[in-house]
Amino acid sequence: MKLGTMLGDIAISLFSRPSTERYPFERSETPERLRGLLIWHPEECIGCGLCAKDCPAGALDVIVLDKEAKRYQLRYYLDRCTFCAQCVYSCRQGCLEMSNERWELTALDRSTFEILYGNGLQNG
Amino acid sequence: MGSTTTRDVLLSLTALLIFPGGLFLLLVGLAYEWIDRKLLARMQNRVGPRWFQPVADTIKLLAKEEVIPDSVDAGLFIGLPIVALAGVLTAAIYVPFPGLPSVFSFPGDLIVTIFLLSLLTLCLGLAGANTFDRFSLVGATRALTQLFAYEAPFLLALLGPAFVAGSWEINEIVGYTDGRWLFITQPFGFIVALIGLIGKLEIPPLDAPEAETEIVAGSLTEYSGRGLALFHLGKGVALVLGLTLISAFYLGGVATPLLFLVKTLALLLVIVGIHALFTRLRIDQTVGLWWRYGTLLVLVQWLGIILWQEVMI
Amino acid sequence: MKTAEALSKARQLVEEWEFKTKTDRPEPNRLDVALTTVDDLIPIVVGLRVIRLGYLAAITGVDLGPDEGDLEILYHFCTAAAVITLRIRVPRQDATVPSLTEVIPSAEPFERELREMFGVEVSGLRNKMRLYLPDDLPEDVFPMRKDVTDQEISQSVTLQEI
Amino acid sequence: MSEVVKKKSFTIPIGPQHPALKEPEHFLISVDGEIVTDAVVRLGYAHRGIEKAVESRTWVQSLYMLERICGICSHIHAMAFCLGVEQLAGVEVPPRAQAIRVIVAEIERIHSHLLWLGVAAHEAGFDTLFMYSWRDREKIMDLLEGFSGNRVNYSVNVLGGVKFNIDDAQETAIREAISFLEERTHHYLHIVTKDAMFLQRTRGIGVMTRSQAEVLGTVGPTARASNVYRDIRVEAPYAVYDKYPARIVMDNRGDLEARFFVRITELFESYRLILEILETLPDGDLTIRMPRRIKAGETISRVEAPRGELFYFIKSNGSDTPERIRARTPTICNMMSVVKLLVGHQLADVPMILVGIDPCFSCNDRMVVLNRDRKIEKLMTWEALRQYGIDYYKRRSA
Repeated sequence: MKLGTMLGDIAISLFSRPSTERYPFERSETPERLRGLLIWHPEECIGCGLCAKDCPAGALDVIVLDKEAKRYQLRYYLDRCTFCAQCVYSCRQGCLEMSNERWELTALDRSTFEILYGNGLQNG
Repeated sequence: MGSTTTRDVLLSLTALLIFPGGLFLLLVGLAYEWIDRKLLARMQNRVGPRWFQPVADTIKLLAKEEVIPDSVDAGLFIGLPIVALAGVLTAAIYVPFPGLPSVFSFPGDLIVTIFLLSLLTLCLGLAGANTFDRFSLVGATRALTQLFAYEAPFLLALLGPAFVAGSWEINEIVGYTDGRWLFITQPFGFIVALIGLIGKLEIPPLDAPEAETEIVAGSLTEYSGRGLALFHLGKGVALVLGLTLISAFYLGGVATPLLFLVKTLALLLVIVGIHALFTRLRIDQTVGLWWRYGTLLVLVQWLGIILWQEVMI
Repeated sequence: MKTAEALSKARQLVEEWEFKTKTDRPEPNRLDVALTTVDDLIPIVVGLRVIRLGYLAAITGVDLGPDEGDLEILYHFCTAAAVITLRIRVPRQDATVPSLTEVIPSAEPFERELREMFGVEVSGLRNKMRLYLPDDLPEDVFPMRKDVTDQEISQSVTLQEI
Repeated sequence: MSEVVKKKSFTIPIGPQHPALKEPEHFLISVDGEIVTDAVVRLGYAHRGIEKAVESRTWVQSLYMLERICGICSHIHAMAFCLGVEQLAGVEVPPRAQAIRVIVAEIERIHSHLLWLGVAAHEAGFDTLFMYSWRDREKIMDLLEGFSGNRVNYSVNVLGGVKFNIDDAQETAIREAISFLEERTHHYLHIVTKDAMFLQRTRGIGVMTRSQAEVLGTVGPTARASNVYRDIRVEAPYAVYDKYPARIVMDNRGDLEARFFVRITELFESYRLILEILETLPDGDLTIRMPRRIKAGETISRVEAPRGELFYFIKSNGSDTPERIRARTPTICNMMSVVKLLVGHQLADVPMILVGIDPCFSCNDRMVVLNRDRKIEKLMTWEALRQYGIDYYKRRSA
């Protein structure tokens, strides 16, 4: 039975930097595998639609423009996405990836959450 | 005092409203609240609030709409916070401030001061009992139970210095203790007075009356706007007054502003340390602590003082 | 008690007794006992308790669909890796099973869940208060039945009734 | 007589919104002064209808749905589901994937127990311990973020394996974090077993004897603190627990102190297991191909979640959607013990006893109404809600 078993901790903390990160002013480095915004690379896409089929949140739509010319579009509903990366796993062509740089995705305008990949304007 | 002149009235009003009572004290109270929160945060390896946070909180609360519940006595609901704050502010005019003797004094003002400080807790209890909210009711019961537990030992602990000074007037006691570090000769009294202050202000570990995880905010659960702000201000002022009294009585007086700052802040550091280190006591444990150990310690102290005086004189 | 021992003991119990049961071993660590009548449930559970075999891990309701017209209620008892499952089939219309709470007090939450989700009347259950479902859901909507759709549930809840 | 007593009793509502509860759940506590005379629990405030919802989703989608039953023990839910479905499909998952699953499960256990330690300390009014244990939990969160990319709901599992590999960098990070945490855990164990003030709030409080624990059907650390031999990792080893056996941690005191002791000691067990598996991590593939349609059949998958036994009953009808999935979470088993234990204790002990079982209400409430297709007019705008409130009070006062 002792009193004040955390005395050492509080004494050290009193004279050291707080461990809190002052977020908007300082950002720690994001890990390489961070799952942020989904990015689509259309070059390899065969339009199989597995990504959309497996998506648990219904956040993906594959739009077939021209099957012969292999022209597809991918509609990505960012506000539905749960960032589970099942689509990245399901894609056999490896044309989906999740960015580890673009992760601060909040916005005031809901319309910015609907991203249409492959309409010429890259990244919505 | 002699005949009252305009100048006297003005001086008294200044003393009551601006310095050392009133505004000045409120600001010091807020500053000490900030130091309290900041120190606690740093001890817990957090950043803590910025310096204006308590002021901002108070302004925000004062500006908010006061929601008065259906079942309460509206007069009491609004009046109690005012009485509580008025009580502690009145107590302030009997307490000496850095370099200055107290504004008013009369023989026996120590008892009045302690009573006025208790008025805060009493108002808290009444405020809780006034509302029909269950958390408030439990909080009020606990606040009053705690009041009865610590009040007697706390009073006895503050009377120790008065006894050796041979006076019940704060100014005279302070005059006697100036330069005499009574906490060396009356260590038990000092400890009981300090812990009594923690209990009075319901600072953890003696915060059973407002234990957040059990009864939300205790008797203040129904208070939202101005009333809550006034109670908080009252507690801030009571903290400063308590620290001043204990430093003046036990730590060799607060003759200069520097001494005042150093001594009260050192005491505050100890209080925050206790806050950080200890688990909240249940109300039965609090009462047990006071009546089993607190009172006993003070009584032993008193016995020592009496014996010592008998031997010396 | 080891897995194999538990399984053989349980098997012995149901085979020696006079209950009309059908046992099955779908997986090496499992023993399925299909009861033919609801009345056998309590005696078998008591029997399992007497030989201190397992604890009630869960009660699962399975709706076999309107075509079959039956509900299946599964009582899972676990010992080490062994799972002994008692299966009862009751008709969807006025489904009733006896309550286990007299024998196993911890069955109460499972039975309350079964009652409100599948509409299985549990006779002998003392506390019939709703455990999960909101109070404003009508008493005759059982969300876990196959023929109840999401739309039906959301339409039956009205905000005005709060 | 009982009618008279009932009328006199003073009830205190704990929840659905209360500072002691981090999730919504309703307890109605009847007190006599400070002593609790009765307790009633009402669940269902966090119901999302997951068991119903998975019946209309594919097996792959169900995995993520089930992972979201609980935010803290998300991996173990997904793992229980995967193990069950793989068994149904008759697929042998590569050993490396199984090992990684177990490593993540143990990391999750550390995460959960540290989180619980903080919450329990907070309930006792010991905020300093709360802050420190959560600060150290951050190391685990960083580890999981670095490994999988998400801090919660890591989605490590896929049907047929795992998504992420443990490479050298991850291994170093895990070892570093564990050596730091091991030292801190010794410190925390010292605090919860030695600090006199803290022991005042835990020792001899909420005592549950072994026979009580068995009758009330408790599972997990709560049962083990009452000396019940119940740990699925030991009793029915799944994944790679047969190759890396876990040691069971038990205590015979059955009070809150014992629950602290058991959970914190289990942390050491988790550290040891992780290091041991890392040492001999088998090589090989991470995944194996899974069929989209799962063979018809039933299976039972039991795993040891941080809070106790997690029980999954999975039934397939041969199509690409599950026929029925039953998830019995550990909290529901332990919840009834709380209601029984509270009686006779002080009101101040209520939050402590409640948190002593490490309740997870989200786990508890997984079923019921999913309002996915609720019509738009049912969704109230702010104005409508305000008007509704005004009308409601008008009606009440009238």
